[in-house]
Amino acid sequence: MADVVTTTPPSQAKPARLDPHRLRADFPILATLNRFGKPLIYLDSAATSLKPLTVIEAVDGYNREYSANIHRGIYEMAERATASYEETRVKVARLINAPHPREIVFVRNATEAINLVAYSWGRHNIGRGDSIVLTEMEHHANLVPWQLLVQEKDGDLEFVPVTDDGLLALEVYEALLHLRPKLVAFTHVSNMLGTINPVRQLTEMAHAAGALVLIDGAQAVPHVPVDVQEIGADFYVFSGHKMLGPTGSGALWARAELLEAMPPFMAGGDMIREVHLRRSDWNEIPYKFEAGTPDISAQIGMGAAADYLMSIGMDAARDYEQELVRYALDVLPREVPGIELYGPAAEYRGGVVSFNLPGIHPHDVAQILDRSGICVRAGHHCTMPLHERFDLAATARASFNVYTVPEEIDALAAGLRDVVRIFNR
Amino acid sequence: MADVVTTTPPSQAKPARLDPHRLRADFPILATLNRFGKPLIYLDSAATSLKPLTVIEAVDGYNREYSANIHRGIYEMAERATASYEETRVKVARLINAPHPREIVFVRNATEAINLVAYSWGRHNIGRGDSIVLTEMEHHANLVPWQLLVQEKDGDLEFVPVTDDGLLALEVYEALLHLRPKLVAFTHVSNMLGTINPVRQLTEMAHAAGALVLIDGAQAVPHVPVDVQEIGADFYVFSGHKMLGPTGSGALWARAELLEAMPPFMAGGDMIREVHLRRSDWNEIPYKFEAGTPDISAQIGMGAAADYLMSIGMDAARDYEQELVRYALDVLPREVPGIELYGPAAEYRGGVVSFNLPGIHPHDVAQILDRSGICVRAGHHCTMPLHERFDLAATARASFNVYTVPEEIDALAAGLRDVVRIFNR
Amino acid sequence: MDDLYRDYILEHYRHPHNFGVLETPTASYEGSNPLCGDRITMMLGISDGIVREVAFTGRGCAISQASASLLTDEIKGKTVEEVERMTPEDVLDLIGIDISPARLKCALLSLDTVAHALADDAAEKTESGGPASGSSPK
Amino acid sequence: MDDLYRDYILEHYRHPHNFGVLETPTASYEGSNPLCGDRITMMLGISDGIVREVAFTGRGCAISQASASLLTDEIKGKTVEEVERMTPEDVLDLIGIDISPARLKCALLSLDTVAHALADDAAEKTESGGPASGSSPK
Ligand SMILES: Cc1ncc(COP(=O)(O)O)c(C=O)c1O
Ligand SMILES: Cc1ncc(COP(=O)(O)O)c(C=O)c1O
Repeated sequence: MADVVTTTPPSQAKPARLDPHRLRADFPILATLNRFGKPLIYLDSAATSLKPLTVIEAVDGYNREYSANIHRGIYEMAERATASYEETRVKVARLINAPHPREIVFVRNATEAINLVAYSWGRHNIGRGDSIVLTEMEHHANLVPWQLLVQEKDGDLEFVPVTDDGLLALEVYEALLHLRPKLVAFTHVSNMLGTINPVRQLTEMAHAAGALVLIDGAQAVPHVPVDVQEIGADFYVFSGHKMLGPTGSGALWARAELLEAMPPFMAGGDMIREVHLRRSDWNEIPYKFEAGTPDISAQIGMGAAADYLMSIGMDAARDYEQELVRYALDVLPREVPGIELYGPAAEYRGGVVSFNLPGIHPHDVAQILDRSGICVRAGHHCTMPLHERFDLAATARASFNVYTVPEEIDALAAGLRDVVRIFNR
Repeated sequence: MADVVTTTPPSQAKPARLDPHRLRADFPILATLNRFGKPLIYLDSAATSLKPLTVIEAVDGYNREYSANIHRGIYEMAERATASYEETRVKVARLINAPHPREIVFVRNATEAINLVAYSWGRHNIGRGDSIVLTEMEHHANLVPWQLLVQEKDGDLEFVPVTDDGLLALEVYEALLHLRPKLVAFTHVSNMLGTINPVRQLTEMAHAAGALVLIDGAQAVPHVPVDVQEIGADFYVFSGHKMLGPTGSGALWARAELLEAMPPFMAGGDMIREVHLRRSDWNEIPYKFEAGTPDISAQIGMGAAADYLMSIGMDAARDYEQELVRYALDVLPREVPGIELYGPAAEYRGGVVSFNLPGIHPHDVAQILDRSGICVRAGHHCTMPLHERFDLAATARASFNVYTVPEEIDALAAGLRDVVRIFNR
Repeated sequence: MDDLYRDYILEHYRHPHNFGVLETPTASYEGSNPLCGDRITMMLGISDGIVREVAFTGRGCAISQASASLLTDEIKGKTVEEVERMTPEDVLDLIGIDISPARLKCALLSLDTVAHALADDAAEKTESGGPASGSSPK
Repeated sequence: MDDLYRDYILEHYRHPHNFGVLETPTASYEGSNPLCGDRITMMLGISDGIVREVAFTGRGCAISQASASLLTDEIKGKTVEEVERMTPEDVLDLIGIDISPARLKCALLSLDTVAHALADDAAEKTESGGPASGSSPK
C-alpha cells in the first residue's frame, strides 16, 4: 500500500494516531440522550454512519443560502451551487485516488451504482451463456441486480465460496476464472463478517482471465484507504451515507473509456446534448449518467464528508478501527460467556462484529440493548445467502466508525450480560 | 374540481387568500443579499423552489438527532427515522389524494419516476409496433426515456402538436388515439409555456381508447390542486425539490394493481422478501421499488413541504399564482416595449412566463438581470423540441411560487428596461 | 425491570404451549418474516367448523414464539368464524405488553400464519367442492 | 456600468467582423452549445499552412458572437500551428472581460469550433494522403 501514501494528499500521508474522543465532539448526535435518559451508544455504523457538523452544515448551508438548481443557471446562486456540486466530484476523486473527477458519477447510493452498471454495461455486454462471478458474502445490492441481468440475458452466475473462517476460497475463485467470466464483482469489505478482501489480488486474477472487475466499496470507503488505481479496478461503488455523508449521496467510479462506451441508464434533462422528437444524443461523461435534477444538497454534503475523512487520514482510520475490532474480539468472549462470534481474525477485518447469544434471538438482544441506549442491528443484514451458508437465521451485529470508543464496547459487553441475565432469570 | 374540496383535508378546503408577504418570512433565503448587495429576486421556481424553514429544519433535525437507517433497526432512533420516513408517504398521498400511501413510491425526482415506469412497466408492456403518445411540450424527462424504450422494443412515438397559442391540439390527439396506443404520457403543466393541460379530459379520452396514462406533475404539484383520483390517472410523478422540498426527494404514484404487476426496477436491499444465490422474491409495494438505503433525510423534508403546501391550501396557491401571471402578462408588454411573450392566456396557465427581448440573447438578458439580484433562467429549459416548434433557439423564463410578490415582477420589468438600455446604448 | 420481557412472556418462549406437529392437520401454513428470519408452521385440525386441535413449530424471537404459544391456546375450541374475526389488536391484548412498531411483525406472525392456513383451507374446499365445513371464506 | 457588456463587446456583437461565408473554404465546422442554443459555423481558407481567409455565421449571445468576431480577426494571417496552439486563456485575454463559469462555454465556442475545423481538415488530409499543408495534426 506504499503507493497510497505517495499519491494521496499530505493530510492522508501522516498516519497520526486518531483521537476518537476529540473527534466525538464533531458529531452533535453523540451528545443526545435516548428516551430512558441514556447516552447514545451507536454501534450500527455499517448500516449508516453518524454525520459530523461540517456535513450537517454543508447540507443546511445549501438549503438556507443558495438552494438553486445547477448547470443551467447564469445567476450567482446557481453558479455557486454548481461549483459546490462539482467540487464534490474533485474531493471524492481525491479520496479514492481516481485519475479524473469526470470518472465520478453521482448516484443515490451503492445500490443505484450497481444497478446502473448492470443495466447500462451489463445489458450490452452480457449475453447468453456469459458468466459473472460473485461471492457468497455479497450484500443483496451486489447480488440481486446480477440475478435480474442473467435472467434477462440467459447468462450464468457463479459464486466464490466463503470458508469457515469467513474468507474467500481463493482456489475455487481461481477455478471459476477458467470459465472466463465477463465480469467479477465482489465486496471490498463484508458488512456481516467484516472480512477485508484482498481486492488487488482478486482484481489482478480477474484481469488475467479477461474479466472486468466491479468492487462494492460501501463498507470500505469509510474505513480503509482506497486507491482505485492501485487496486486496478474497473468499477468501484459506494454510498455517501455510510462515509459520514448524507443519505441520498453516493458515487460510481469507472474508467473513462468504460463510461464513454456505455449507453445511458436513466434519461432526461442534463444528460443530453441535443433532443429532437424522435432522437437524442448524449452529454459527455459523467453527465450522461446524471439525468434530472440531482440530489445537490446531499452530494455537497458528501464532499464535506470526503474532506473530513481525508483530514483524519484513512490510514489512521483503518489502524484505529482495527484496534477496536481487536479489542472487541478480546473483550466480548471473555465478558459474555457463550457468545458466538462470526468472521475472520482481527487482522483480516474491518470494524464489524456479528454475534449470537445461545438460545436468544438477535431481535430480543437488540431490543434489550436499546433500553441501555445501545444500538446494534439484528437480522440478516441484507446477506441472506451468507447467513444460509453459516446456517444462521439471523445475527446481531455491532459495527464501528472513527467516533466509536472502547468504552462503548465495554458497554456492549455489559449490556449483553444483562440480556443473558434477563433471559435466564 | 368540486371533488377536491370534499376529498381533501380541511386545511385545503378553505380557499383563504394567500398572503405572500407573510409567507416570505418562512423562507430564510429571501433575507440574503447577492454579491452586489442586492436582495434576492428569485424568479426561477420552475427550475427549483426555495425551501421554507420547516423543510430545512426537518432535514437538519434528521441529520442532527436521529440519523439512523430505516426499516431494519429495532432501536429507538431507527424507529423514529422509519416513522418519519413513512409519515411522508401519508402526507404525500394526502396532498395528491392518492387512495393509499402504499401507492407512493419514493424516488430522487420526476425523472427517475418516469424512468422507473419506462423500465419496469414499459419493457414488459411495449412491444414491436406498439405506440406511445406524447406531446410536443414535454420536458426531456418525459420524452427521452420513451425514445430509449421504443428504440429497444421497436415501438412508435406519436406527438400531440402544440397550437400557436401554446395549447394541445385536441383534434389531433383524438386522431392519434385511433392508433390505440398502449400509453399516453403528458405534462400536467408545461415548464416553458406554463400551459395547464386539461388532464382529466385527456385521461378520459386515453382510457376510452384503451391506453394507460402517465402524467408528469413536476410543475403541477407545487402550484395547482392535484387529485389523482378525480383525474383518473394511472401514473403520476413529481419532484420534491420543485414543491418546496429538498433535492433528492420525489414520488411516483401509481394504482396499486399496476405496481403489484410490475417487475422491480432497481434491485438490492429492502426491496426483497427472500434472497438465495440464484433466485429472489420481492417485498410488497411500495418497497419492491425502493432498493437500497433511500434518501431518508430528503423524503422527510418532502413530508414537511407537503404539510406546508396543505397548510396554505392548493386552491389558494393556484388562485394566487394565477393573479401573478395575469399581472406579469399585463405589466411586461406595457413596461418593456418589444418584449415577446410565449404561452397561452392567463386563464390557461400556471406561474411561468417565457419571453425574449428582440435582438438580445436570453443568456445576456439573464446575466444582466443577475447584477440586479434577479434570477431568471435562459436556455431551452429542457424542452428543445418545443423550442424548435416555435423556431426559437432559446428563451428567458420567469417563474413563480407562493413566495413571489408583484413587486418582484415590477423589478423584472425595470431590469429588462435596463437590459434594453445597455444593449441599445 | 424490563416490561417487554415479562416473566410470562419468557415462560411461553422457553416452554411454548402447543409446540409440535399434528399428524393429520386439516389446514396448515408456513409463515415467515424474512427480515428477522422468523419462521412458523401452523397446523390446525378442524371439524364441524371448530378448531379442535392446533400445533406449531418453528424458530423465532421471544415475541413471536410467545405470541404463537398464547394464540394457539386461545383459538383451540373456537369456531373457524371466530378465529377469522380475530384482529391484530386481539393478539396484542393476548400478549399484554407494549410492542414497538419494529416488532409488530414478530408479534403478528402467528395470527398471519393462522389466517393464511384458514384461507388456503377455505379456497381448497371451494375449489374441490368438498363438504362445507362451516367456515365462510371471504 | 456593466463591466461584462463593455461598449467594444456590444460593438462586436452588433457588427461582428468577418461575419459571412467563404465561397470555397478549405476547412469548416459547425459548433454548437445546445445548452443556450448558440450555433457557429467557422470557415477557413488555408494555403501553405497559413490561415488566409476566415469567416463565420451563426447566432448566439453577445459573448459568443463578440468572441468569434475577435478571434477571427486574431487568427487571420497566422500559421495553422500558431492557431492550434491557442489556449482558452488566449481567447479570454482577447475578450478582455471577466467571464463567469456559466458563460465560459459561450466565450470558448468559437475557439472550440476553429479547433474542430482544423482537426477535421488535418484528418482528411492524412486519410486522403493529400498534399501536406504544413499543419501538423496531433
Ligand atoms: C415538466 C417537467 N417535467 C420533469 C422535470 C424534471 O424534474 P427533475 O429534474 O426534478 O427530475 C421538470 C423539471 O425541470 C419539469 O419542469
Ligand atoms: C457491502 C454493502 N454493499 C452495498 C450496500 C448497499 O448500500 P446502500 O443501501 O447505501 O445502497 C451495503 C449497505 O448496507 C453494504 O454493506
